[in-house]
Amino acid sequence: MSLKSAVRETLTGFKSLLTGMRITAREATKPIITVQYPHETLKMPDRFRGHVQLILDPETGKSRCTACGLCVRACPSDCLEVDGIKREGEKKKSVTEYKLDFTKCSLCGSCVEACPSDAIEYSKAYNVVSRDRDDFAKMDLVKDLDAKAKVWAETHPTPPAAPAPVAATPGSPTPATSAPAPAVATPGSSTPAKAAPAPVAGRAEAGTPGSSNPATPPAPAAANSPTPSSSIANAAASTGAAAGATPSPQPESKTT
Amino acid sequence: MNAFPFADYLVTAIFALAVGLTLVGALVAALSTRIIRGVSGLMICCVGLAGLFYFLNSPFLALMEILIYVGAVCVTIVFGVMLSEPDEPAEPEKPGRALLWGGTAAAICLAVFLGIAHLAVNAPWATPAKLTTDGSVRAIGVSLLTTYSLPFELISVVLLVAILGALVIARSGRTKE
Amino acid sequence: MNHLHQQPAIYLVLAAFLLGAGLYGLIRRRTLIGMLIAGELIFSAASLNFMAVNRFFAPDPTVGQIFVLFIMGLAAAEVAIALSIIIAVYRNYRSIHSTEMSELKG
Amino acid sequence: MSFLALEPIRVLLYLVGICAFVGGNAAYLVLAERKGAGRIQRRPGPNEAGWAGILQPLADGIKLLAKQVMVPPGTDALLFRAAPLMVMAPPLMCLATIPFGDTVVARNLNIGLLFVFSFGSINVMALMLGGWASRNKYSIISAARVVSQNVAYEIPMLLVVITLLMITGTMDLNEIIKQQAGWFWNWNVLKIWVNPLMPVTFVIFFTCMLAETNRAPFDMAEAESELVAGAFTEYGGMGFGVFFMAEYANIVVGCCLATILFFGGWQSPFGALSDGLWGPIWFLGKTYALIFTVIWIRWTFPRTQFYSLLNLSWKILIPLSLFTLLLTGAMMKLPLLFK
Repeated sequence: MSLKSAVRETLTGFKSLLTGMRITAREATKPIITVQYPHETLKMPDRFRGHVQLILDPETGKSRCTACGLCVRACPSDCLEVDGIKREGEKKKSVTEYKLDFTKCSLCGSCVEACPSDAIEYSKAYNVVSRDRDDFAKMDLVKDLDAKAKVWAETHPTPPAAPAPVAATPGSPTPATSAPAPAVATPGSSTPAKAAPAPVAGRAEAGTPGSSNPATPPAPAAANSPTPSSSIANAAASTGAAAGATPSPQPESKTT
Repeated sequence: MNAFPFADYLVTAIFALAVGLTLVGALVAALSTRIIRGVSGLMICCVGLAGLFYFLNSPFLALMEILIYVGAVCVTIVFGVMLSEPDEPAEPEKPGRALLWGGTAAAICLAVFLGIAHLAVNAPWATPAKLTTDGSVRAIGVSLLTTYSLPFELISVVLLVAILGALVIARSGRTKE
Repeated sequence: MNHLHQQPAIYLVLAAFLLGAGLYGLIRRRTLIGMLIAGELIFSAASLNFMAVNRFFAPDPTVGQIFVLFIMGLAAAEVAIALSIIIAVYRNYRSIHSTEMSELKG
Repeated sequence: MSFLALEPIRVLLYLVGICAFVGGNAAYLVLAERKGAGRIQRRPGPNEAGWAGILQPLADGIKLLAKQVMVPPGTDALLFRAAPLMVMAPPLMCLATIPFGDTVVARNLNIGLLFVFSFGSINVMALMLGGWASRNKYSIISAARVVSQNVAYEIPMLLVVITLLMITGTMDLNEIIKQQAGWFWNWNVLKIWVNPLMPVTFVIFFTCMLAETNRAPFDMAEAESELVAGAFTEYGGMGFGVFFMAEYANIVVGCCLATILFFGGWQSPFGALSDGLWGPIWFLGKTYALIFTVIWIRWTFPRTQFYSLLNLSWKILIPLSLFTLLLTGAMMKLPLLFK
């Protein structure tokens, strides 16, 4: 290494060091871009494929599912179980049982495509956690829907005459889910784990009572819920405020 | 300083600490079985010596002692220890033989120690009537560059030769492999 | 002169002790590095002696300090050389025990 | 009041103050480091404990204190326990001679500069002993790196300091500061009429300081990606905590020294307002500015490789510092020729 090249190398090296320091200084003055996870979560994009969930019809506050069974037939992994009954005064059957075995589901989406009445969709729940395997092996989608319907009913104090009693008291057609439903719909009021053994959306400890739909997890997750109408969004916000008050453990933040 | 009632005790205690560190360090350096402990002993001994140098009116030498012995010599020795892993013991000596040789060595060293200590204590030391310099750092510097400039230069040559020699010797061992 | 740290005898006896300890280590140590450490102890004994005599009995208290400085410089050089020799020996013999270096041909 | 005027009491009070200063600094510099790293990487850093993470050091400290100090089997237990104590002592000793203000100094020595360097050199020994006593490959490699790095960078650092000693003519730290009184161009770093390479000298000093304190981009001794945690791989709990504190305490000492030697210590940049309480304010302000530069550098540059680290010292810094030394000597003595 000749003296001249050594000097030149030293000078250019020093200059590059200063350039690097200038860049980091500039970056340091820009706003923060990371998401503070337990306090805020990412909004999932529209095409995000979570597990399947039943759609709540914003007009009626009920599911559009007619228990036709096409989704069951379309499913390549055999992870759906659907049952329904024909009620008085209704043309079509309505769903009473819709179980998803999420442990087998490959999120292929055949069921959503096969559905003739647009009754199912992908949920936006991306951080589904549970300590219990059964929470995923037997995801009760009807129960989630009922929880959503309860919220929907609360925000519609004067609903149309016909669907109101059905939505508010789904006791007679769905006896299985009527008892836990009120407890589910008021998060933080009673012991959520016992009342609702259904899958827990969001963090298991976050005090979100059993419901895998994104409307009942705490505030950040509520922002992710699909918003077919403003009423649902309001409902989500109101439950989110209630659920958000439950204590959530602080994450361990580490550097380096 | 005299206003402080315990000043004398404090000074004496610090002096005792320095003496104690020197003694303990020397013992550890000479007697410990593990080399790394020996180096630690040497280090403790040097810290104690630095304290003694401070009491001997030479804070400059005290700091140089720490800088050179602790910061350079001991570090180099530990480095050597790392490179040559001397802690694996060779075949142990027979106990009788060890006792014999250890006893002989201890006796010789004790004799040397007692003899020199006796000489040192009983020698007719003459305290000088008047000091010619104050022994400050400035005086040391002036002497180094006037009266003792030749040894000073020689030391630098010795150090240079030592560096080069160390490089050559350590390198030749490597190429042989 | 009633202070403990102004008694030259303490320093001189301590220096003698360092010399004794160094000698013992030099005899009894079985590894080269151990002998080196013992050698450093002897150097320290000499330094302490110089300093004590310099402080109490020398008309010019600069000379002893300069000699101790030279001792330190020599000790540093000695350690550098000795360690390089030790490392070279270790490379040849895979050991630095003084009893195992019995060959004359390197 | 007369009791406070006594020298031993005063020194004792100062030492207590220095311990508190080092402890507080070590704790909050860790936080500042993490916050700074966060800002540079555009994330907030620790922000959960207390307001904006202000209690994070407390939480970390409690966590470390609550942990058991384990001595792994096969280690040299005595040395293993002694190393953390040894590593903490030098920075505390060094700070005793650092003048924070004209009169705010525990013990001003007329060879204060030598004092700082001699005690600073113990640090290497402590890291080595800790690494060796751990009986762990990574620790030993790290210890070997610490030594070769420190030996390599001690040389240019001392050469630079000798250059400064030639200019100042004293090793008294307070005296060095007093010589830099007046406007900021009297600071040693800008005294280009004494030596046109003074800024370069400062850069050499600062680089060496980074290497001596094992800071990135020269933190080869604790390169996490290769050596786990370097010399303190086997340490847990407060043993590790003390090593960590000592690292930051060393940075504080190094930056204090750079402030004194190059930036006029407690002197204000414009000649006035450097007495009384203003002295420590200026001093700490400059010191913290340097410390934040150190943090900034750490989060800007990737770790160097070991051979380029040594090349930098032996092939660039040492010749350069020798050259500045020579130039300073020549510029100081040239006027004598024309007398």
